[in-house]
Amino acid sequence: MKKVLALALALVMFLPAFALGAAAPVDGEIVLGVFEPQTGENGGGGFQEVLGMRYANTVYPTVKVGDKVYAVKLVEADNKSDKTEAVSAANTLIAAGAKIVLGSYGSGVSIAAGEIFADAQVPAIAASATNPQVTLGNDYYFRVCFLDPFQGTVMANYAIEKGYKKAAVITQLGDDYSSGLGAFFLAAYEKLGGVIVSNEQFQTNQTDFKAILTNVKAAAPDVIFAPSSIATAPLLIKQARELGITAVIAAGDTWENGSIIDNAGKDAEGVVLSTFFDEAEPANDEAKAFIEGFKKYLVANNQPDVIPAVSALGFDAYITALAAIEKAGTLEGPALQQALTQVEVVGVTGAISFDENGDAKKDMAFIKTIQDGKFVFLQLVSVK
Amino acid sequence: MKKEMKWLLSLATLALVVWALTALEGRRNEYNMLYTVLQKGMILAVAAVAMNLLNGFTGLFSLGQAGFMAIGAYVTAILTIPATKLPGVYYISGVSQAILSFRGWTDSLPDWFQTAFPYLALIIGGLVAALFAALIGYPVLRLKSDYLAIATLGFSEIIRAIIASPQLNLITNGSYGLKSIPKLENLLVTFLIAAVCIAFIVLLIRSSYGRAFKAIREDEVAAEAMGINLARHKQYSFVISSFFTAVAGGMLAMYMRSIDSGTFKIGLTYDVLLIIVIGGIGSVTGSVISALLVTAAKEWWLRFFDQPLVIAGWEVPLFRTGFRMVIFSLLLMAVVLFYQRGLLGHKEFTWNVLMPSNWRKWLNKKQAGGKRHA
Amino acid sequence: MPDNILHIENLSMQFGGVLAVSSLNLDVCQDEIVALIGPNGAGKTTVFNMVTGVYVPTNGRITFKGKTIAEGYPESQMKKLYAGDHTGEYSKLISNTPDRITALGIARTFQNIRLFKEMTVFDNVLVATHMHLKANIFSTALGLARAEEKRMREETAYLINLMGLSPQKDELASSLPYGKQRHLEILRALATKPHLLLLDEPAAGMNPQETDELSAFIYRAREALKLTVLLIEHQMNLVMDISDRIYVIDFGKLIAQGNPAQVQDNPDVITAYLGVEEA
Amino acid sequence: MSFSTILQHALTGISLGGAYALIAIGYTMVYGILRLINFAHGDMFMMAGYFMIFAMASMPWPIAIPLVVIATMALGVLMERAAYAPLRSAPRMSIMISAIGVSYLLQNLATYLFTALPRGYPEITLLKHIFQIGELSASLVTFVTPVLAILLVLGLVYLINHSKMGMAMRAVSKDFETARLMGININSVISFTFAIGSALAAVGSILYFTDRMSVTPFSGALPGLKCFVAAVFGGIGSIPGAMVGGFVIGLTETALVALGYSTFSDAFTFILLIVILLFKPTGLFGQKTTEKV
Repeated sequence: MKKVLALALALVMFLPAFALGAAAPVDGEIVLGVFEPQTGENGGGGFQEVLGMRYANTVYPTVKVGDKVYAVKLVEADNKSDKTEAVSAANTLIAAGAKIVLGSYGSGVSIAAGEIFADAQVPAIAASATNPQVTLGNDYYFRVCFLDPFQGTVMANYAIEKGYKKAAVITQLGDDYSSGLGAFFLAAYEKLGGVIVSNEQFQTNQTDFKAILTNVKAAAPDVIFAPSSIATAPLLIKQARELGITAVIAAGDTWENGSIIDNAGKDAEGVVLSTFFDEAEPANDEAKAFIEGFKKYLVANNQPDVIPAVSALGFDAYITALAAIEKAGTLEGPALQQALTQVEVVGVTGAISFDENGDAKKDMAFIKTIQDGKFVFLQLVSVK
Repeated sequence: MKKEMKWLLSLATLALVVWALTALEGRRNEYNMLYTVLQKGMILAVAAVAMNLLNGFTGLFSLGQAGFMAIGAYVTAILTIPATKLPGVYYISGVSQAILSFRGWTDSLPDWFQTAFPYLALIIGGLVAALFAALIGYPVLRLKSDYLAIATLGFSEIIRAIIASPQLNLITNGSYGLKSIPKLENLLVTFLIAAVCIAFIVLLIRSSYGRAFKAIREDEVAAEAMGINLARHKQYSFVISSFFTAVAGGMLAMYMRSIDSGTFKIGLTYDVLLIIVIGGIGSVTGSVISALLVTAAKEWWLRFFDQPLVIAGWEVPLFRTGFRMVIFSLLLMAVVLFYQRGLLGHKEFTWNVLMPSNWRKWLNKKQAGGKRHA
Repeated sequence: MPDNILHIENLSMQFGGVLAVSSLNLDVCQDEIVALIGPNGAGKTTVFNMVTGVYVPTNGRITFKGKTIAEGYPESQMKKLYAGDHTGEYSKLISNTPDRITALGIARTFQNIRLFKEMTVFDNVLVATHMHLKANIFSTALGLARAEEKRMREETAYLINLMGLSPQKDELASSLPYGKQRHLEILRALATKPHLLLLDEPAAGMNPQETDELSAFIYRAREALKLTVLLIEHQMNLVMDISDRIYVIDFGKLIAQGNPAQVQDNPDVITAYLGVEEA
Repeated sequence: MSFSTILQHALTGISLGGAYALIAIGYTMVYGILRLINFAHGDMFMMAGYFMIFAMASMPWPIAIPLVVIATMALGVLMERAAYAPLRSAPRMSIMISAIGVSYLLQNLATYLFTALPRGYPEITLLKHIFQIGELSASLVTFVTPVLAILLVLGLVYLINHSKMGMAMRAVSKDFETARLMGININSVISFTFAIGSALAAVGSILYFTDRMSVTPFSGALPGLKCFVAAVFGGIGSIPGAMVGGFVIGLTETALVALGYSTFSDAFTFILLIVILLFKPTGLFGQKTTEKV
């Protein structure tokens, strides 16, 4: 009997193939995949990005393809900030019939899933994945934010300007974003004549940074550049202060997240970071409208009414996708991919058009610091 | 049931499967989920059967699977990533000249070689893993059950650390992982490779050596007294199992297209363990069936556990991210505690299943029912 | 003795402070059935374990067909003071793993039956022929050694038939009745083609009728396969019934030897058994 | 590396070692009695972390700590009763799989209930009080951990050598069956063992997490395995051994990270394990047991 059961179930595996039926959109609905981490170490940031997309979906619920109007449906798949999970998540989205995929927060998962989207000829638009590898050598991956080489240079410039001569770099092993950004900062900083006095790595899920911080302390840097997930950030900051390290702690875009202030408390004061967007300086009317509308949306979803940059990028990724669909006038993957290469959009984070790699041509970054438990705009840096 | 009848049934099934697979191939995008489940399931089936050879048939409780899969995956990946893409993959620290020139050479070889090379790479990966197995097997296999388990588990963690270490950036790309790994041509090929691997293991188990393995599982002292050289036979089982585990790892790399050391955490070993426990420790067919079922359930059928479920406006409680895995762990515990033989226990699936007489036998046995263990 | 195939001299085994076997001398000749008896804990099984390579003797030498298969001397392995005598006579440390011993032609059974429970009767015996397999693992797996496999199966079938177990050959070993399990274990030992067979309490826990079957069984085996047998046994009727010579040990020391009649009325033996022994 | 830096590292290592020691004892006791690697022990430790978070949310630490310890003990005993007791007679492999299953379950359960995002660990201001001694700087917990570990071990050793229950435990660990025949209630002894082990794990977790400030569903797994290695290193079944093992591993691990081999900090532990198993399988203080044929 047991065996019969086994056999039956084994056969069931095949049945869905003939039950599923054709997935072509006839009911005037098209699917956009949301490929974001909603759990795991990047769960927090991922969720903020998703909020931006959901909001965009409420603002622009439909899209014109040729002369037909389709309702846009967002299908979300959680990649758990894990490269292995990312592959299954990507497959789920393709199975769900996504025409274009948005995301992900965290470069590692985007890189991991890139090939899958390319195979299925489903274009993907990353919102805040800043690692070059996401789009490099993958025609189907685009991104609406700036890249780490740029971000690294920005922070290096800032550090030098401020007269920080000695820097320590702390990066997370196995995390493309952290290791990559760290490496780019290091290169730029040394090119600008700075000295890297200490270069430390820690492992994913490591929560005790005393040992590496002790080394950093011994090297006595002026600034510590520690790009990492918002999960590790507060621990790093607090333990650094606990060891009596007084150097300025700087990082990249991921750190613009309230949870850091909540968890690190007063230790977080003076942290410096670069980011994509600042609600104090709307780039254009689209941005103004977005800031107003989205603040309400945040409150409605009982979130703090501070607009995270990644939400803005999520919004931009969504409208870029729509623009591409309208431009292409069809839902065929290759056509959409072509359309994306030429599309030009006025996004809330500035004008968006893609270069040959599929990266948005952006050359502006906002530098912020934490002051009295708030993110405060410091300056606008642009590097040519 | 008649022999011819069985042959007929087997052939029919084979034909059906081949047909289904080719049919599926054409319409991949429509049935993407089924496609990926079958592919991944089959790959895990190889790993599961290999683990079963060791744990189920030789009675060596090893938890090194993830480590050997990692070796296989990385060797295969490094050998098959197109030379042109290598610089892009090793974008931070650059790629070792040795690899670059070697790959340049392989890419310059004629087409027939290019088509054969990925499979060759799988085998090479297996051989490398087998070598490692031989090296650590000699000392480690002397250990008793749970010490062996923890030692092999440790080994797989060591492998992972070595792979992720910045010192090896030029070869394994350290913490950045490898991508643009060519994919397995199609489903049929995947099944074919899996079938070959599993077939060999089955033949081995049925051979005199297989019997010796079982003897060791049943009673080491007696086995040794029957003139079976424990050290050598354990070594055989360990090395061969590792070889196929690594092949599975290589296939996994080709299926995922991008890997990093994180892919090969202890969790991966536990996933394979879950499969053989459910399928029945000591049953090959059990492992294969349960590999497909578990993968399907995990990736597909039970996904809805992770999404909030609303029936007629009423939101069902409990349903949110992570629920699926809770269900799975409960399932595992249930099998371990109440159903230790798993799907098939020591037995194998045969067409006799279809004979009512066997059901009756089975029922009677249930009534007699003393619980026995795999 | 001229044609002795097993020769044990001054054999001692010391566990910690306990001298389990103390300078034991013992010989087994071709085609003999020799019994080793004594009260529980007299050290009989320890002797078996030393012969079969499970333990390395603390002192003394074991030769099989003129070849030394085990030799030890106190200094080589124990820090603690050695309580036995004949020290300094031996200086070599020779030991073989059990499988080597079996390969040399000594097979054994166990006091507490050690069958391969989850395997069929046939496979239990068949697996014992594995040691004679020449072909390597790959050619065997790929079925290139069919001839050998066939031969092994024939031998197995022959043995099972000889000992009348064929009706149960496809049952699981664990499902056999107790007596049959004992038979099967002996059968399995025979499949390794031994010259010398060590039986450790083959009749333990058997009723008289089963015991008779057993002695008949042992006889048949010996006749059919030109066996020499050394057995440990408590059931005196069996011992007296089948053995040509008997060694009696107590507290690891040899207290008497000779043919059944001689041993039976040896006063030391009687004292050793009375009060101490329940069998 | 300047002297003060080395000292700072030493401090970190010792306090880490203290926490490890407390967990390792749990392993060594359970193994001593059941001959079972309680794979889930590390996850008990993780659970204790979450208990603390919730306890501290609503009550001051003097009440919270004993509560957490008790809750963890309860969980430990429950686990034993539910997952191990039914398998007393089952083959070794089934029991180990069951142990792995429990660990798998606890991790997934935690992920489900508390999400995989790290939870900030409540601060016990007293323990967090920071000392500045010249170059050195460390919080009180850094000093408390090793001291507490040693005290608890001494207490435990006394308990085992001088109490009735302790004697029973030693009896059971020597020979299961005989102990049962001697009228010792095996199950209660085992439960007691698990209770003690879990209690120590709870204390260990409080010290460990206070030092690290956050808990994730997986923060138990690796420390767990390391502490098992510590137990093996010290000689499985020997409590002082487990403690020594804990400190050794804590210190070496810190040293490795300090020298920039953080990738190998975990791997090293297992290398140590394999080396130990090969050259001195009984560990530092363990005694040999021979299998009867």
